[in-house]
Amino acid sequence: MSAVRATGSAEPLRLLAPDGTVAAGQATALDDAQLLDAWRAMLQSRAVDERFFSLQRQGRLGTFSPVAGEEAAVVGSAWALDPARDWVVPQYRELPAMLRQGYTLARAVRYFRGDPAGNLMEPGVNLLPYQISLAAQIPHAVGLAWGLRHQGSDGVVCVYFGDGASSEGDAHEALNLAGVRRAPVVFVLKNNGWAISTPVRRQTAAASFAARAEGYGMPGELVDGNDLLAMHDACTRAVARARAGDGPTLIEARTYRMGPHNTSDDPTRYVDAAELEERRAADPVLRLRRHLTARGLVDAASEAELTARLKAEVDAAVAEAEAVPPPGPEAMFDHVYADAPGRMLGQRAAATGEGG
Amino acid sequence: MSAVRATGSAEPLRLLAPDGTVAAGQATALDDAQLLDAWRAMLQSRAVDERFFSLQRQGRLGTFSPVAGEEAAVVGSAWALDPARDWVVPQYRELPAMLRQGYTLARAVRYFRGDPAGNLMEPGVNLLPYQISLAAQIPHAVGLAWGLRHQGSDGVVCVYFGDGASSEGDAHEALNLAGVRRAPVVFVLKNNGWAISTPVRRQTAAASFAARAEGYGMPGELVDGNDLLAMHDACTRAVARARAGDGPTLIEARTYRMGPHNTSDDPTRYVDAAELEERRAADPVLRLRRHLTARGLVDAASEAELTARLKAEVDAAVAEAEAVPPPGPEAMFDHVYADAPGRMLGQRAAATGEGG
Amino acid sequence: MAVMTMVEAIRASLAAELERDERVLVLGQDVGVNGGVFRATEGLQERFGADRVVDMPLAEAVIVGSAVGLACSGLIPVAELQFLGFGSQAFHQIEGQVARMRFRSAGRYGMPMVIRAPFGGNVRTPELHSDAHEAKYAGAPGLKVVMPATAHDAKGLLTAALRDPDPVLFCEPLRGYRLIKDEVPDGDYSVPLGRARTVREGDDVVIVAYSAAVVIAEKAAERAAAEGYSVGVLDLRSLVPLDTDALREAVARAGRAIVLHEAPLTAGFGAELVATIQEEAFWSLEAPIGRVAAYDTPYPPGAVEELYVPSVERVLAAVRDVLEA
Amino acid sequence: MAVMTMVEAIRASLAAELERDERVLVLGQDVGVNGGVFRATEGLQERFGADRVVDMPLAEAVIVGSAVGLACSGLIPVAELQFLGFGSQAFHQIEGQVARMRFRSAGRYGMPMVIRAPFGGNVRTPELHSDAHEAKYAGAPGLKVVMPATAHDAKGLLTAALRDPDPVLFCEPLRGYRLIKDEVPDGDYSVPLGRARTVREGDDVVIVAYSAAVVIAEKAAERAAAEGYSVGVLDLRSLVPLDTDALREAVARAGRAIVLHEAPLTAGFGAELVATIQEEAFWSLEAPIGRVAAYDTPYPPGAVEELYVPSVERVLAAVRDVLEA
Ligand SMILES: Cc1ncc(C[n+]2csc(CCOP(=O)(O)OP(=O)(O)O)c2C)c(N)n1
Ligand SMILES: Cc1ncc(C[n+]2csc(CCOP(=O)(O)OP(=O)(O)O)c2C)c(N)n1
Ligand SMILES: [Mg+2]
Ligand SMILES: [Mg+2]
Repeated sequence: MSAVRATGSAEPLRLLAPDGTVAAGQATALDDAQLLDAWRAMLQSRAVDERFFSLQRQGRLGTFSPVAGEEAAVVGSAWALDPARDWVVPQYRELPAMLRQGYTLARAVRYFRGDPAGNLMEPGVNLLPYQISLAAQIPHAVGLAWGLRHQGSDGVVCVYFGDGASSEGDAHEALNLAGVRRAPVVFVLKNNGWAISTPVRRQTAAASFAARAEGYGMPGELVDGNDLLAMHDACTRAVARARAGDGPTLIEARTYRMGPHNTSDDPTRYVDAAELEERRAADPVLRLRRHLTARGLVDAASEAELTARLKAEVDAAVAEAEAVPPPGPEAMFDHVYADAPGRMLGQRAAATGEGG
Repeated sequence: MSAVRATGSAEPLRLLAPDGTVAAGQATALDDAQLLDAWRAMLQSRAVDERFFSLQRQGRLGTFSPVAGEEAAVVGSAWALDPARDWVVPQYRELPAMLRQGYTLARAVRYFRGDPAGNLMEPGVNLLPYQISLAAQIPHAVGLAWGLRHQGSDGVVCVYFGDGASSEGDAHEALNLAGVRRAPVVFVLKNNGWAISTPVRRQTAAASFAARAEGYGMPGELVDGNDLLAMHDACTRAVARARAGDGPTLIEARTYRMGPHNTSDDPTRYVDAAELEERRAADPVLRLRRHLTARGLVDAASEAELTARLKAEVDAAVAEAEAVPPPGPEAMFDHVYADAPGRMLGQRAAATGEGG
Repeated sequence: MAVMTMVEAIRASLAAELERDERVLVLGQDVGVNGGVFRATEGLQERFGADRVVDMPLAEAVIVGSAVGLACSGLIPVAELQFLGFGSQAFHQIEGQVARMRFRSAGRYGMPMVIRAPFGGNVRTPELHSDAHEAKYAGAPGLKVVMPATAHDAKGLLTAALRDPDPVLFCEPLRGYRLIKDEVPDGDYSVPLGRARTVREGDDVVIVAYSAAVVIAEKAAERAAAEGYSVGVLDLRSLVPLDTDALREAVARAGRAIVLHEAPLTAGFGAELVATIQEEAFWSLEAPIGRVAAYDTPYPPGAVEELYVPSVERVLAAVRDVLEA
Repeated sequence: MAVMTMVEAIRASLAAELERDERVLVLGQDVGVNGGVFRATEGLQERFGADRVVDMPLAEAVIVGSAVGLACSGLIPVAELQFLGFGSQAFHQIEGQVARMRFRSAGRYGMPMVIRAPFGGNVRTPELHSDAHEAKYAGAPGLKVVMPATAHDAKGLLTAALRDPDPVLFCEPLRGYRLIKDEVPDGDYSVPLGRARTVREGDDVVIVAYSAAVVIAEKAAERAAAEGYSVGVLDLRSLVPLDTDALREAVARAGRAIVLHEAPLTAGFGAELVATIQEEAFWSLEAPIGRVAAYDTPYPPGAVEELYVPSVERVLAAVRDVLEA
């Protein structure tokens, strides 16, 4: 594990070279089984992306934002958490982290089918729902971490947000409060180069987002977000610090959104083809495959077998979700209040055709 | 003039020592006449504070926030501007800067008397009105600076905000946009130790607010806000940079609010008496007096004469404002719209007793 | 029973719930050592510690937003907005997050929290401090909106709000903090949300109001009584839930109604009340329902604010108009 | 004259004003190279340059807040909110700053600006994208609120808004961007703010609507006509200013009215319309005014949104109710 690095270091932390070799003197905190589990999660994410995209095209799913390109950033960070006591607060492009916490693929399919129950995190699953209002989740994460600590838990909260979301006032207010309260939060800012069509240089003039950390009195670290090991390393240290009561950390995962923003987006309007080509060469899946192949942990046959299994799992989840009867009108009214106003109950009765 | 200093320097820039001597090798950019003008403005501010406070106690003025303790921070920065082309965007505790831009004392009295016309900046006065919604003025300043530049002006915008306001999302969004657009803005963050009763350590965990600048890709400078010369120096350099098209600067003026937050506040509830004593010893007026006395520019007699004249000016402004007839009901309706909806005009007619 | 001011009643409720339920946490600007700029939280930090009565950075969105997270962790946060007008800085968190978190999470994350916020005019505050934004929040499904008019109700409704499983915006009238005084029971009690209070019965016209405007309504009713009219006053106490039964009954009895609030007329909650009344009691109506509200202008500076906030005279004029219609 | 979709009409108005008045500036998220997520600004950056059609950071408060400053500098900013629902992030800037700057500065700083924002349902967007918040802005004195229902009006009203000395919130129906198509004059024209459009006359009941709901109202009116009823449709076009004359006349003629919108019922703008109608035309009313609106719940996920957004059937049911009352 690398030592704590200076805040605002200009070069991203990298443990795994593009050719899949680990830099001399660097050990991996993940053992073989963990590495293979992370590998599985990354391939699963790719399988989900492909399947969901085609389901959307068939009209069987609503708008969906693929993860492709950011698997190492999401998996590397999430695998540094202990799902039994740590929490994930997602934006909307971190399904692998949500699944690790205990959310299920079938629920995800329901969510993207527009079923209100798709956003249900079962009791015991330490996870907040998808967040569509960008950056609004970051204050929640800080309050959650503060509340856990207040109640004597040593749980840590890992919150994800994008380079775009970082420009929102909520991001600032939350980072600042976390500093003041030394809340046990790991802020994972996934800088994937884009907020829809807006490039990072229109989002910030700073050399890095990690440089913001100093202004909040917390350590900041710039990490190669396509490097599973570096992401895991930086987050493991940040989790340890938070757990020990030493407060929050801001991690900038520098990665790249290899696909469209979502199923409605046409990136050819604004992404330079040559740039995309270059960035695709840095695909985190390729890099991890090289590493695991060199370590003798995977080969083409095992990968093909795994991919087939993952696809079958996705298909099973889709089938399970599609077998659920579509929600009825009561789904609009349930869970709006615990103790609902009479007027809304009257509307429910009218909409469901039940006596009020 | 001191050289450009490293962003995030831990020690505040200081040119004028507490004993009133100028550090060896430092020259003053302000000539004698300018120094005396700044001195006048600082004493005027003190006179206004006292008079307005007693007027408020007599029920002749509404809530008022005194400037005491922050005169060097406000005057030092404002005197780095050219009122003919540069702009000031205030919070509410920067009356000396507003007056330099061309706002009048009589208007200020009217403002604090609750007269809507008190907030009128005459045409040609490069100034936005008082801002009560904390930090909301900061985006305005950035847009204003951007707009000036867009139209070919070389004007610079100086925006003031407090340590408290710095925690608002608007502060972040505005600083960030200024960086991205290289807008000609000088951000003067007056860290006066308090946001009402909230001490700075509950506002931020960072070593300085100036440290935030790097995260916005702009220079940041920590300045002794009780040092007129240092404030003027830092702002002069920031104005020059902005004017030259090199973008914004964040200046943290470290100063101290020597009085209550405003006329309704009772600081004895939360300010430690010993701390206050210590901070009062660093009064910027004392420091400048020592300096000007040593330079032979002022003495007790000239100060007494000046103070008497300034008090008379304040009295004249109060008399002028009190001679203005109180606003009538039409004051509620005028200037809400340029082209008002019929409904509001009907309300105006009813309220003023005029035919609709 | 003791006579208390409204701010004392609020403080008493907060103290009692902090004492009773260790999940309750108070957070806001200047709520700690300073005891709140209106002293609503005076002495609470001393008594319950800085971990339970927490001074926050000057940032409304994260005051409310972190309360969402605190609630997810199992606590019951009481977030104070220093003024309701600055709730606008947190509008996206209140309307988009607090109000919807239970629904968004299909029931997993309820939001048992209270957002306290003073508002209302004629106390010579600077701009934006007096703004009455209740209608904007009443239109945020998932939220409840409570607006007490007496010290008794302030304590009882706040206690109910603190124990309610849903998020409550609790609006406190600045003008009433010290001016409104009445008998408040000593012990534990709560006033249920959604039950209006009949302040006085009326056969000619009923004035429907809430918060400090109830005091104006009462004075106008007394003055009208002196002129020989029987004017009822209904204090709604909460806008969501809304006591439509009480509205219907009061209007059925009087046949005429006036709705009254301090917010500007257009799109104010008075519009909702008129719409509800005409839905519930159209056939009882003998005249158009009168609306008395502030003008459709921003809350003005102090020298003219008394002309802006609905006065007893304006209410009386409306009473005469409605009776003569 | 050419048939255009609403989004084409909006683009045409923006292009013409950018061409005509160099003070006009367009700013927002993804408005540049991408031409806006709905292509409303397609081609504008190419034509007018990146200095006049500006991609902004993802921060609504500073998109609106910097527009305030741009206006102070003498420009006419057109700020795009990617969705009206995310206007909540800028609520304090819109309601507290844009709307009040002229008043606050005693007339010195007018705010000639337009804030464009799409909204509205049944297009399967994720949460918060479809929210109809118009009433919250109609209750912000100093602001005008415009909601076109046709391509013709979208162009004409946007042109009027761009030339108006006051700030205008211009709400565009997502569902209508491509589905609403009609004849749009080629040249320069504007539709004055505050004049409603009589879509069809009606003797039995009039449906008052705005934006895409007008299409629903028209369909319902046609269906009702088939049942033998004469149902009028009034398209308000703008909520502030409100055409009370047109409301009064339409209701005087029909004697019965229904107000219709996509926002939830409680505290929606329909309440204001009911209140206004009963003030203006009480003695013409033969039945309670019907309100058809979304339910008092958050805008729900896609699988149930068609049950949520008022449908032709629900409007028809209201027509029958009102006629039978
Ligand atoms: C407050 C808010 N404003 C605007 C949007 C519309 N929007 C959805 S995704 C997106 C870009 C997000 O960029 P980023 O945070 O970098 O996340 P990424 O999509 O790259 O993962 C925008 C502007 C939104 N969802 N929320
Ligand atoms: C958005 C907003 N929230 C809260 C307030 C209430 N308030 C008025 S002044 C103040 C403290 C301001 O502190 P700071 O920005 O440091 O300025 P200072 O008073 O120290 O000059 C507060 C909380 C406000 N005016 N605006
Ligand atoms: Mg991104
Ligand atoms: Mg301060």
